[in-house]
Amino acid sequence: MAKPGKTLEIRTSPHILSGYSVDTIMFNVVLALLPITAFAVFAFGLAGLLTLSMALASCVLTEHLICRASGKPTTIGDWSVTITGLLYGLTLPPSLPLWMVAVGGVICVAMGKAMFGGLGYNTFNPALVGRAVLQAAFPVALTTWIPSFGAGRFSSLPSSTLTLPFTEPTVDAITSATPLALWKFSQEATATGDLALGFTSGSVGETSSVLILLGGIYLIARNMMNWRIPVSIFGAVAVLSGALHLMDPARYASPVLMLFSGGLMLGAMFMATDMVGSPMTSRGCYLYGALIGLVTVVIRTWGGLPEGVMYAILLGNAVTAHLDRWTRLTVFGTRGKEAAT
Amino acid sequence: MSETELVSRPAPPSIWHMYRAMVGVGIVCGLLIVTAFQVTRPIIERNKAEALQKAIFHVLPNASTSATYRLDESGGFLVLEGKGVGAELVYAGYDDNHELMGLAVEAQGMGYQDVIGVIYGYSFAEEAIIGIQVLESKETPGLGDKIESDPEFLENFERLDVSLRDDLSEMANPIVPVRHGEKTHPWEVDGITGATISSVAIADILNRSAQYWMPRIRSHLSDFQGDFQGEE
Amino acid sequence: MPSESLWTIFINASLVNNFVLAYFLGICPFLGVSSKLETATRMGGAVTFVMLVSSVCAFGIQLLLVAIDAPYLKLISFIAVIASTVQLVEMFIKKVSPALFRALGIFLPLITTNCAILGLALFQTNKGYSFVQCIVYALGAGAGVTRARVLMAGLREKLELAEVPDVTKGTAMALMIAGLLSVTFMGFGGLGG
Amino acid sequence: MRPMRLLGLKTFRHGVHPPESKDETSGLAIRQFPFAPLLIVPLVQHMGAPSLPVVEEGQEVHRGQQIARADGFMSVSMHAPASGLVRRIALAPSISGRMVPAVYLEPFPGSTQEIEEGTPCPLDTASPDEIIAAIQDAGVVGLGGAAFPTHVKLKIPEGKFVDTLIINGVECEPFLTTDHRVMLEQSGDIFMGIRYLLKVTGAQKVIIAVEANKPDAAAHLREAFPGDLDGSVEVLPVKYPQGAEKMLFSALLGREVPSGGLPLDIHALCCNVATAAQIGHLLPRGQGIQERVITVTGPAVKRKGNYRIPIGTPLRFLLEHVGVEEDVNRVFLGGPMMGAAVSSLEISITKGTSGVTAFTDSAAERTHSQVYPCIRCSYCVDACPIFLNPSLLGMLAANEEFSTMAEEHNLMDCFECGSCSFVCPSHIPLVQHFRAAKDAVRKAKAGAA
Amino acid sequence: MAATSKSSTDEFIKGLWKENPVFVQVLGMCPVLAVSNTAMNALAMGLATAFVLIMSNIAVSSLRNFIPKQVRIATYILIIATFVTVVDYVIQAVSLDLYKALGAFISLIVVNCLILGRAEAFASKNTVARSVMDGLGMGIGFAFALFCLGAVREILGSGSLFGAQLFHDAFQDWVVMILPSGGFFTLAAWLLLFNWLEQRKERKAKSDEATTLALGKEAV
Repeated sequence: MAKPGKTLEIRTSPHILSGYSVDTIMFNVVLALLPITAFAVFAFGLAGLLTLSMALASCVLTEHLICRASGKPTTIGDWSVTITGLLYGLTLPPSLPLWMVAVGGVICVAMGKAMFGGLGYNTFNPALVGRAVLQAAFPVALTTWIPSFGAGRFSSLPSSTLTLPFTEPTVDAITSATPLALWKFSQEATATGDLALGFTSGSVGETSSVLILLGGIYLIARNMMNWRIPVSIFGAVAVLSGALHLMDPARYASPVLMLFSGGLMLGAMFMATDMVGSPMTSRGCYLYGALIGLVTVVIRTWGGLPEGVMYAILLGNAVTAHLDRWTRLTVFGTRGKEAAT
Repeated sequence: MSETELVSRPAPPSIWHMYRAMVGVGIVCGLLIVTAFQVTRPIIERNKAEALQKAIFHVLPNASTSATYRLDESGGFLVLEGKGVGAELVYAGYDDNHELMGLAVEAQGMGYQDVIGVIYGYSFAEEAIIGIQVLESKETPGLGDKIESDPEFLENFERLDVSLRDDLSEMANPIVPVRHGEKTHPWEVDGITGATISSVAIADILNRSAQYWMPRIRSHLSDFQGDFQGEE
Repeated sequence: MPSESLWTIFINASLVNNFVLAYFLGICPFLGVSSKLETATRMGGAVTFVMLVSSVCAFGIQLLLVAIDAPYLKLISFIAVIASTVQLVEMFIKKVSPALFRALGIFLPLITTNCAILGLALFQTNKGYSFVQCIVYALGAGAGVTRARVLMAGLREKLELAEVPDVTKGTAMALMIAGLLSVTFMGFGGLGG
Repeated sequence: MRPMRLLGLKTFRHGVHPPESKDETSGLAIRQFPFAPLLIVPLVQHMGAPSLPVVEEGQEVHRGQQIARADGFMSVSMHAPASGLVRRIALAPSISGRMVPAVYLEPFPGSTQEIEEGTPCPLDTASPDEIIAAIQDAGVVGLGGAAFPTHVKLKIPEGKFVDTLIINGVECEPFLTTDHRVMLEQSGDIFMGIRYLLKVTGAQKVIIAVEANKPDAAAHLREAFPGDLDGSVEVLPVKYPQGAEKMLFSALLGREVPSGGLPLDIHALCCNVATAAQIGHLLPRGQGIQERVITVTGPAVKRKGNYRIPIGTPLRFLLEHVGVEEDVNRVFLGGPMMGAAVSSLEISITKGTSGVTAFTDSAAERTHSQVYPCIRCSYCVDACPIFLNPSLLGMLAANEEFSTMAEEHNLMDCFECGSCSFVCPSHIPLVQHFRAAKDAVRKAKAGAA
Repeated sequence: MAATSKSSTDEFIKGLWKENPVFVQVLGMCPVLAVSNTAMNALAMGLATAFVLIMSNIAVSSLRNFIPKQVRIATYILIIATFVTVVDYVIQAVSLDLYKALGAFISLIVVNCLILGRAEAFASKNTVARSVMDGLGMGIGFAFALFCLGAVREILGSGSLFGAQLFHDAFQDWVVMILPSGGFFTLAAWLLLFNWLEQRKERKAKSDEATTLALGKEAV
């Protein structure tokens, strides 16, 4: 009989783990984003493909180089920067000059993530940090859209895509307004079917609401996403815009348009739910979602910009710490005590 | 200083010392301020007047002299004498032959970021706005601030119709903003793509101001025709 | 007389043209002390209160200065009035509500050199606001300052537990966050229109 | 507060679902385990003062004979697990890593190993105090794992009362099937034990809690439930840590044990099902605990099963007897969620040992060894059965802010169930952090006092 | 007092670099961030502040024995406000456009903590000569820092420096740099640079020390 126990390993309990690991979660988010990415390439052709590739490449490379520079092992293996790169790419206008895409990618990772201490401490969603700073830097380029499903999209590029670095892009002859801009500036509603399936103009990956929903549902089913956040965002947006629409249908957009247009779907499903920047308690998540929904509707309805999801989520990220504090759970057995003191 | 502390502890400085210090310093400071004010005042006032004149001539291209009028309680216009604090002012522009070319009017309203202030020129002959200059704006650089520089946008104001109804009670057509490239009427303002809010704001500011001023000005046209010759 | 509605003034002062994030007024205390939430909230309250009081005072002074035609005394009288207002407020609170004094007291002297207060007085005069407009402006500005502080406090508290790289620790990090907040608040642009 | 329900079954909020891994042993009947050539009976098998030996080196003892007596109230008796010779009374290694006094007993190879009977404690005539004394004499401690002297728990102070007795047959720890088999095979002892417990505590009602993954046990107990007892058998959903006292009270009664308080504060008392069975078995016979049922299982164990094992059996003998894989490198006393890893196989089985699980590296669940930073996924917040924020506590612990953890974030309420570490996708050793932090806080408090 | 002449040069030097009011002490942030959107504005603001700083240092240090402790802060504020008012009118007289660009921030020099700080911490305790040197150093250091910020913001934000176009017409302006957030980012970037330099120096000093130690040991 063997003599067991020559090399016993001592660890403290528990000795088994659930099997989820940071990299598995992150990888699954990437999986959930793949159909959206594929559709984006299908809808915007070469421009979409190049934008996404450049976004991804610049983010991953920046992360790698920063890790190298600070003498730490590279962290691109945990897939988190891949998500950042993909999400960032998906929020960009397809005709954006590639050099701007690259600049934004560096901003995403350097300013949104590395500066705060890397994964786990990136208080603001890195993809949105990059996107927001880029929009502040190049407001015109970031609000110029091309129509989806253009005829020659697989053979030619919008003239702006290959603009030389640091030079101003020439605006293409064929630009197209997003559904939200159409509503905001000329009160034109886009057909619901087009909105849901993504036959509209907009950012590379925000157009197909159906695929975004499917990706989100996959993650929710695998418990890799907090369903409360998208649900309360959608709820808040639907209720608010619904009430406004009922009051004055000509002035205020219908809830359907609000829900299925712009970056709301993508933002609510994949960016507001970024674990690092969202609250930890369930009640906190509901409040967080409601706040994002409210701010989105306010900016879209009364603000200067047609779209406000990005700012709403960044604001949500900023108040997360407070939400966590206010919605702290009552520790088991302290209910009576707190009432007494 | 520790030395002062040692001294001051047992016997704090008398009230007299404090008064002396405060009043002394106060008098010197007051003298300094008033001197600076007196020395610079004429220069500043000249600068301001020059800047205003430049703006008036900019929006009334054919004018070479100008005069300031204020709206009287009676509804008529009088030449401004002294300071125009609290009064509602318009500036009349005259050409080399002392012919009245038009009026320059200041207007302001809310833009994208903050208040936008403009001055625009009104031509009696054309019954239209013939020039505009932004005096004050914090619009987004590169986007909203195109209202100051975008040539296509500024073309709107080479001849923007503000004609009145026959009874001079109100404007025939309000100034309305339209989307870029959709201007069909002379009273429409062709917007700037990507800077919609700012261009709409300009149209609104002009509309509000014109709605207020045009009937008043037209009904007292003769007030500006006086034999007054504007200053160069 | 500016025709802005009270609501516009409030939204602009508190969101669009936030004193801290768009005008950089009161940056020093914003960067310096706001790492504890409770302090941030109280300090915000104190600033708002002083803003309100000094806004009213500044309105009165401006009337007086116009009446005696002495615009050159504006700055000197504003700063003198703000400094003494803070002193008076401090004494008043100490007398009336010791509890409130304990909560706000230590912050009050610091507020004298807070440029947001003087900035408010100067801006409202430049804009030529009426009395009611001034009050709303002060409230909006105070709300904006408080909001910026509270957000900053939460973020910094969170970052205290983070493994922030050595190079970015401290003021540089606070400035970056302020910049990001400022970008975020840009989203509210046009709300006041 | 109303108890929470899940699919119609009462349960507590939060918790986790580790793989149960009970199928391989739950159907195996309890078997008697042979005597090791040398039994090492530690004199510290319970929380409290070590028992005082009443035998001498070289003395012959009978199986069941008292070999050590209680040292004060917070202590219990010890009984000889076999008839044999006391070789020596000396220090022996224990699970905590400390050396503790122990009786080295060499069983007589040819002995019939009959158990010596003492003075019975009849249910009908004995007073509550006499029963409590008898329980102490029988050496009964909580067999669920805590090994808290049972008689101490049963001694109800003046002014307090108990209305409900809960018999804990939940056994939520993965792999273990001890209680499951005891409920199936010793229901008579269990109900006898319940009668003793009801008499001592004065409770009117008894609830036997069984997790839904043991339907046969629940059905059997329901069938055997004596008609004269007021109570029921409740089936609870499968969820970890359903078997923790606090979770049970909250699930069954909707009452929360106050932070820092005792179950008595909510008029309830909880007793493990195996403990009840031991009481019901030992007291009428006047015997003491000299063996207990233990599940020996885990991927590395060849002949898994539920064995009745003499107290003091060395772990090495036990594992050699059941056969283990050669590359076994993790052995736990208890289950994988709360069990303690052993550093040496020279320690022996005690009364608190409810199971022995052994893993090899290849079979170990801990496949991801890389620790990531906390990504605030909130899995741990949703898992913690007492509503702490383990993520925040973990970060505070990393910064050594122990006093903040205790004062502002209720660190001391953590009972180390391991749910947070189990779900953590970043593999942060949260429970380990919390143990260290709690130690530090206790030390600081002791230093201050 | 033999060291006075040498140390007064030091007073001047320290403000430029080692105790730079912006990059090291992080004082007077309000104007630093608000009017540094172009190099011209920044430089004008910097010089205006420097002027007020020097003048108030002179005034405070020469009156330091005349002003009782109890009323010193009030007096200092009075002095500073006076000089600020003077500067305000001078700038208005020189250029209305510049005055418009700087706006109320000139008046806000009054509450710049740098000026009151120097008056209280330095000028009230030192001779006029030393105070002038201190004011010069701090003032020029402040103006220099403002210029650094303004230059970066203007070059990136408008593609020009002091209004002169630097690049080809097609240069894409980084609008964010002229926006408020750009002020925060640029200053943060400068601070990062300074931190990094400082840390590198420290590391180097440490490793040097270690080598000397090691060498010393070897020698023994």
